Amino acid sequence: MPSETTIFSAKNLTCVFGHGKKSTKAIDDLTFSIADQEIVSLVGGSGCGKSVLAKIMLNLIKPTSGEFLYKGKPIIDQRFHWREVQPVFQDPFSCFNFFFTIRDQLKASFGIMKTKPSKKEMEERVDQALLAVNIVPSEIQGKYAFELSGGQMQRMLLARIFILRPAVLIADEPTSMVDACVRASILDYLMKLKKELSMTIVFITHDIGLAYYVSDRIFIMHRGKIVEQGTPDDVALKPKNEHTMKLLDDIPDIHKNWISR
Amino acid sequence: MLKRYPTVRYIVTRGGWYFLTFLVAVTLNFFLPRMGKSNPIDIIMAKVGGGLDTKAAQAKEEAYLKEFGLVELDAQKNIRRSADGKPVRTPVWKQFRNYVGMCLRGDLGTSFLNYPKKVVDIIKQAIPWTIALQLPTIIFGWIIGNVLGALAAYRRGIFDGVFFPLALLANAMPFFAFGMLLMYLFAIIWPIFPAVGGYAGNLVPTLSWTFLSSMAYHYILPFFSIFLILAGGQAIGMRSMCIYELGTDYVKYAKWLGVRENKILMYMFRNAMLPQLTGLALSIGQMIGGALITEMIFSYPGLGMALLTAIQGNDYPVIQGCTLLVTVSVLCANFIVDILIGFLDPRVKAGIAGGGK
Amino acid sequence: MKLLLNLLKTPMFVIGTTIFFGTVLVALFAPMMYHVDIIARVGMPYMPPGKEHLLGTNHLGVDMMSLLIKGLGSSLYVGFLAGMIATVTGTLLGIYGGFKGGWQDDFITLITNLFLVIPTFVVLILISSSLKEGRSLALIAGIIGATAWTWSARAVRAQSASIKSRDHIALARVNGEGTLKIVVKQILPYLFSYVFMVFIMQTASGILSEACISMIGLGPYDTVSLGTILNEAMRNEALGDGAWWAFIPPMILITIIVFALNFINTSMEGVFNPRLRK
Amino acid sequence: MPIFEVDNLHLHYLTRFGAKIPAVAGVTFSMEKGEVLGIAGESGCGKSTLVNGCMGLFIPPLWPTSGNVRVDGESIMGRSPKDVRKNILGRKVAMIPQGAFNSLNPTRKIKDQAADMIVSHESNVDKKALYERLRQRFDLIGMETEKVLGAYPIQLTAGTRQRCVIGISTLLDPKMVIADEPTSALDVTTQKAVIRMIFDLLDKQIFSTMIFITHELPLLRHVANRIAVMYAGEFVELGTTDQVIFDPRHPYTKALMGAMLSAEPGQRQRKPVAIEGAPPNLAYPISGCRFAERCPQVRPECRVNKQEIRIVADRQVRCDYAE
Repeated sequence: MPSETTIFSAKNLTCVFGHGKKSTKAIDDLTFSIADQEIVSLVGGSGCGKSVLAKIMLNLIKPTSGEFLYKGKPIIDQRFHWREVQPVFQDPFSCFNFFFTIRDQLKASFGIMKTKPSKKEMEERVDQALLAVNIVPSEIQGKYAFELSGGQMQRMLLARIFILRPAVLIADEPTSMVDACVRASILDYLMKLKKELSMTIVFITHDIGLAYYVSDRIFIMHRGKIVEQGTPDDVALKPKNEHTMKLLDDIPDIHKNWISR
Repeated sequence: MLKRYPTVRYIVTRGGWYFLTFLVAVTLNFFLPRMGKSNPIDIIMAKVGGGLDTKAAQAKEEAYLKEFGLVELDAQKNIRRSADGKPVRTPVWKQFRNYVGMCLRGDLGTSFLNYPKKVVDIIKQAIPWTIALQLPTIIFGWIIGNVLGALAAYRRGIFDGVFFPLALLANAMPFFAFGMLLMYLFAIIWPIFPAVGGYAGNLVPTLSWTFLSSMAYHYILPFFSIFLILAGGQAIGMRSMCIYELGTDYVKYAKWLGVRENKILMYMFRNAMLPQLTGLALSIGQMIGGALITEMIFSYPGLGMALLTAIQGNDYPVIQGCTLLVTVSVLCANFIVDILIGFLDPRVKAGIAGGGK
Repeated sequence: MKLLLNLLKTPMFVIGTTIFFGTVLVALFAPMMYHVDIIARVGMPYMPPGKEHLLGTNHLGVDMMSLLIKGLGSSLYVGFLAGMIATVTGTLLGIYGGFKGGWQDDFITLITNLFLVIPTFVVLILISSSLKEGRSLALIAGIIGATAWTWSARAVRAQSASIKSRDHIALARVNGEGTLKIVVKQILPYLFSYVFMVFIMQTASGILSEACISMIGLGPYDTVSLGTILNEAMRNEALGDGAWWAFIPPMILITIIVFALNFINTSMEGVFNPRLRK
Repeated sequence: MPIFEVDNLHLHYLTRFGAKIPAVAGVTFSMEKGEVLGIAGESGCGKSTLVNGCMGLFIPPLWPTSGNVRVDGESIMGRSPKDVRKNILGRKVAMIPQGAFNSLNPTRKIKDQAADMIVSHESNVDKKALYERLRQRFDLIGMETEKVLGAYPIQLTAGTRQRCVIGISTLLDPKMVIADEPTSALDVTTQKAVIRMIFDLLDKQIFSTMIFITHELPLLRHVANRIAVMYAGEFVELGTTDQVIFDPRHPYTKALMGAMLSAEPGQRQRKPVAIEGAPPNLAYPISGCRFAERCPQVRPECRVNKQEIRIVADRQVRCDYAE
């Protein structure tokens, strides 16, 4: 039963793109719920519908049919929803406009708040958020997105979350565009967010190792359906569904015999 | 049924689309001359009603009104007039219906200036000249321009450095200005070519050797004035398309494979050509327009000259006839290019085949 | 910004802008320094260039220099106005279609493609010949602009549709920004250089179109433009009489303006589209 | 005798103002028959530049500075571009690029592109025999020959397209194949199929040795016999796969391997090692260790002394303090 402690609950959720013969079901009759302060990973190959589900959670796409509730209520006031639920996207360069400084764009995120803080407070909060992701504010002063590295940009997206302090974070493949050494630091900040702000995190990834590492629960998605869900140990080590097994089998893992010669 | 023949289906759908465009063009051809307060139709109506004209003019204009079904007729096929002698107009929708009917029948009315010559006959006389001048110029200009543009992109260096500004310059010149320049240089200052006409004035059009050679002689200047400008414009587009193609991954891969230079050049040329073909479809109207004005400059006995004479003499039936014809030919050219792209570009072709699913 | 600096380092851009602004300055300030009178017959017909009349006279004995200055102003004005109309209309429709998507986009695309294949030349002739009286310079610019918008709409639509998928637009939405603010802040800056290039091309083609319709005798009735000067010269046997000063100078002016605009456009393309760079 | 040898290779880019930017510095390795060398590194570390160098293909502004590359004992440096094209590219050293979607000419059928490749290297090829040969080869590598050869790239799926690219690249039985992230654009299932096909070719001795470039370390674990880790244009560590993955010695390698996560018991308690900062800009000369600015174990000497390759625990490491 959806209650105050259920963050998202979906019942027979379906999302169809296109119309007529060309239509595709991106999300196919999903029923699930995500509890408060949980880290849930959505894992699946490309085109499994995980990103569409993320956009539905962010209220950027409206589902075609079915019920989707946030804290037991349908999403009516989208501004209210965005105060509570915020994203981190995959490609940090595409997340920032090249025509305004990074700092200005970070400040633009105050726009969603109910009451905008004073100018001074805004500056202070931006500085704090930058320090929280280990960036000296002067380092990015007056800089534009194309002047920073991918790792720095990804941390800017996280800084945005430190500013807004939402209840829920939707992280859509936040580490797939950064190099291996930067990945670890991004994960650190996500854990820090979770701990400091007691957030609920929906983590979307194609890397089951990553999902295993961060999450409390894993949903395996395949062609718009959740084919298996459970704790990381259950899903990743004792899979029951054939799609999960196939996915696990196809992912090269350093400890397994992946390919036979 | 067409589902089983995707190619036919494609041609039919494209054809249908062009027919729709044709109807819109006919509508424009009907309504645009009726804009404005002092539009030609109203003027003619007023003239016929006022009886201020000479008898001859009156007859022509009355014939025009009847032919195009602009006024109500009585049983004797005379114009019905109201009490003050003004002709009674047919409602606009009926006028439009009559007009569309005429267009579809291929009847374009009777000329004012050369009364009672039919517009169709005037056009029939002019059209072979226009086709003879424009078809080869546009096709050759397009091909040569593309080849030169591709060479400039591939060679870069000095060839490109000299060629590119020249092509830009050609692109900046109006067709007719270049025609005037050529005429001034090679017909007036250094009179090696005739300045005007499609053949020497003292000849009668026959299939004789003298006539044909005179025709060829008169052909040269108008040909080059259209050809060079057109080729310049095409070369610029082709050059940038080719530079783009040279940077693509498949060219890089072919180089890695050690594929021969001339093969890579062929890849580049062919793939840059396809968007140029689309470009041709879009710019063919402009080319024909420019070429028509060049015909006017050289008093070439084609459609351009007929149009100019008609504009100067307020010969509305001819103007409307010419514009309709130009529109139809531009639409046809577009249609052909469209179908051609469908066959030449596998990306479009795959789309055609996939559309049948 | 950086790109602007890059532009200023491109010789093509510098040459183009210098020539273009040179002609604009002449059109604006020459009338103050040179007595321009396009009605007075100051000499004999077709007087060759000389001390008294720098560029000779036309078939009526009007000073060519005056005509050229006036004509240059008119042509630039027509080009600018037509370019403005075509660009603004096209950009608005293109952004709306590209950003909105759905049936609105399909409809705009259909209309654009439809009018794209109907030759503008024909539409120009039809409208111009129906407006026998009151064909002012501004009206002609309006007509040209109204026939040329399709091209800019198509170009801008393609661009805005590709920008639409960028994530900063989604981020702006979750920041609570409205559609108008998103278009102004997140899309327009990206399109700006592109729209500017479209504007330059439309201005150039506006100048050429004006010259074309003036050449067939459908030009403005109330003033002279470079096109009408050429038309007059053509009709009054300037070529046959060898009066080169009656048609070569306006021809050069048209060519040089359009050439400069083309130059600016090509250099901008080179800077904004890195693939074309060497 | 090793099949492929790279000897102290230095490459640079020439800027428009005549400045030389070093891109690859002092790379040395050699490869035996049947061996797969994996090269790992972040984007922009010079992997792709090294590839061009290994093929003898120098497209301006890339130029060789010094060093040598030998295939079968025969040097491929300092030859004329025409010679390189005809006798080396595709014949001795072949390339499998990443992103096969754009690597094939969209307006040419697969069989014609494959034919172009053969015709460019051999004179007097009979057309009929040529297509027969293509058919046999595509049958051998387990493709749906009839369907694939007559198709345009757009009609094929991403995986098939990549397998076609592999088929075309290896048509002339090259000695050496360089695969530059050949599976990065594919999903995991297709990736496995493509890798399987590459191994199949290696086992059938269609080519004898391979360099496999990727930033996906778990994949490298299964593909490569030896792994070279590249940082800022240099090899920082070169050893067997097990050595590099399970027992890294260079601080940078340690960081790379530390950030790798896998689904296995106990992983959740481990803390990945994070390295902040960005690689150095090679346009400015660097006197000391190139990794010094980001190294967690940096010492003052590191910023001054140039690090050279030395042998630590049976593998090459470019760090004076590695143990």
